[in-house]
Amino acid sequence: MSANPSNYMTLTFASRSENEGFARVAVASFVSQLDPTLEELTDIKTVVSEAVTNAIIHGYEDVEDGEVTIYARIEADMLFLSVMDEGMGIADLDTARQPLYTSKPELERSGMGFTIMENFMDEVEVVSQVGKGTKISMKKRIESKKALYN
Amino acid sequence: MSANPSNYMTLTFASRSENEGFARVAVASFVSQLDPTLEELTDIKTVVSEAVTNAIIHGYEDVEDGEVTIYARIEADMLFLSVMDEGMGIADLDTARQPLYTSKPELERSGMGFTIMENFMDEVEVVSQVGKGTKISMKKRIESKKALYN
Amino acid sequence: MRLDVELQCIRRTLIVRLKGELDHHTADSVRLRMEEAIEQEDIHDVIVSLKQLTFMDSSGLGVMIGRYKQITAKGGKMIVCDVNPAVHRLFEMSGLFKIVTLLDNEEVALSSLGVVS
Amino acid sequence: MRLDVELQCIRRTLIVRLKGELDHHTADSVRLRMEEAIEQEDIHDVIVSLKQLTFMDSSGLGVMIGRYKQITAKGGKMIVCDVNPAVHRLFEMSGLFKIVTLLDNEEVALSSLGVVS
Ligand SMILES: Nc1ncnc2c1ncn2[C@@H]1O[C@H](COP(=O)(O)OP(=O)(O)O)[C@@H](O)[C@H]1O
Ligand SMILES: Nc1ncnc2c1ncn2[C@@H]1O[C@H](COP(=O)(O)OP(=O)(O)O)[C@@H](O)[C@H]1O
Repeated sequence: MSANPSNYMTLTFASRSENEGFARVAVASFVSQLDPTLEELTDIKTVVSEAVTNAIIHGYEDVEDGEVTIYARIEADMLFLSVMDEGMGIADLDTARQPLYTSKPELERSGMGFTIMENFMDEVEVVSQVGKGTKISMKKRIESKKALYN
Repeated sequence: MSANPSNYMTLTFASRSENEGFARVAVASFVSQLDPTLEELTDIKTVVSEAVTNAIIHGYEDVEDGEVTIYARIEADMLFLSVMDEGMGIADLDTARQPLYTSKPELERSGMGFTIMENFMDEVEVVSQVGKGTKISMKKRIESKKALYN
Repeated sequence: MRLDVELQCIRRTLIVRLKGELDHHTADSVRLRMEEAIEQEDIHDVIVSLKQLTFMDSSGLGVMIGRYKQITAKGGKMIVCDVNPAVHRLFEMSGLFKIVTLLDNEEVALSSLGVVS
Repeated sequence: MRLDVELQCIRRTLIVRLKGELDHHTADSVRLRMEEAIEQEDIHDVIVSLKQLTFMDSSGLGVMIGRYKQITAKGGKMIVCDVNPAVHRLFEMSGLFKIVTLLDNEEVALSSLGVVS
């Protein structure tokens, strides 16, 4: 039942908001083989939700024919997670990553997406090119519940 | 909340048995936007489990560096589901699809995988090439719970 | 993934109970339902109960901030209650807990507003 | 995805309670635990309780058929109880319900074997 090194999955889906919940569940189910705590699992679901939502509303501006790709890999107790879109990209990354900054206040965005990703993951790297798309690559060490009880 | 026509997802993962449960959960979560009954959801989970297990133990003979791909598409109330591997393929499809036939009795296989897929789905098509791999394509109409209550 | 919104008025206080998952996909319907209810002339304060909320992300924060602005523009207050630890962390991270009052449960929230239920 | 196997012996009857998901991934451990227990000289019959089984596929059928053969080779019986509708359909489809006795619950199964618990 224990996780051997290097299991992975790639998930691609239409840029539709009804897939946000599905994406969270899929990643959480994949990560559950690391036996994460409930808090870790919630963190990961939240991070997936933030990145996928951003791809859908910012990357593709709510047009449903785009594609969002999630890549997840487990190596020992490390989770590597990326979320990619081929949408409009981000011109100014420094501004975008600032807490409370949002380019869409009219949609009642809170501007907290990147801040949440940075708080819940150990590392967050953003690569983006205007007109080409955005890739968020993240890492998180999972403190297995097993370690607590054994 | 209702499912517009043509939402889809593609899921690729390592041919490891610990991914069987994950694959079931991911597909079930995707399909849940059609608001299936519990029985329909269980049928679909079972079918995913059968096809993915076959890819892993027959297609790749339990070698973990293969890849299994699931493609799911929703069009109105129809679910289109395929499970693919690039494993050893099936030489004699007619024999393989017979109830209780298994090429691996020593692993206590029941030989019921294909029969279950055929029973739980409306259509099952198998395309396989020895040395190239196998693709199972299935269809199922989901009788939405909504239809029952509205 | 679904979200149910339950609305109840007690005197001039609107109680909103959110049940399910609050994300970008469900945020719109929550916003619309709450917006409309808060617009009612006799509504002065809002209590949002998150007791049965199973998931929330920053899209949910956006809805909360939006409703906070709406009710304070009317001179009212917004109280959020039954906040689970995960949602609590989001409130802290965004600074929302500094402007919105967080209380244990509906009863405490109601009596803090001077409403006897 | 996990599966727990609980074993209990009452007289010469082995009770096996499966909890969780029985698929190809978990089948091996179930097979090994049951095989070993059935091999014990004083075990004559087996009752398998599926009350807390949340998922089963044809890999589970394989394990059941294997254990059925093992216990009948010893001259014993296998009874499966608390079978949910989904698993029941699998048993029907495979013809397993013709050879394995399906009963409502452990109590009924025990008394059908003449064991008073
Ligand atoms: N995938 C993306 N594609 C294009 N722009 C993005 C993407 N992700 C984030 N952004 C930009 O970064 C800004 C900040 O993102 P975030 O912190 O998640 O806040 P919010 O989503 O609430 O606006 C967004 O407003 C948007 O301008
Ligand atoms: N993906 C696959 N790749 C290669 N062979 C397969 C595949 N799926 C099924 N088979 C062949 O078809 C047979 C019947 O499959 P199935 O009905 O699922 O029974 P079982 O898995 O219990 O053997 C298998 O024993 C195997 O020989």
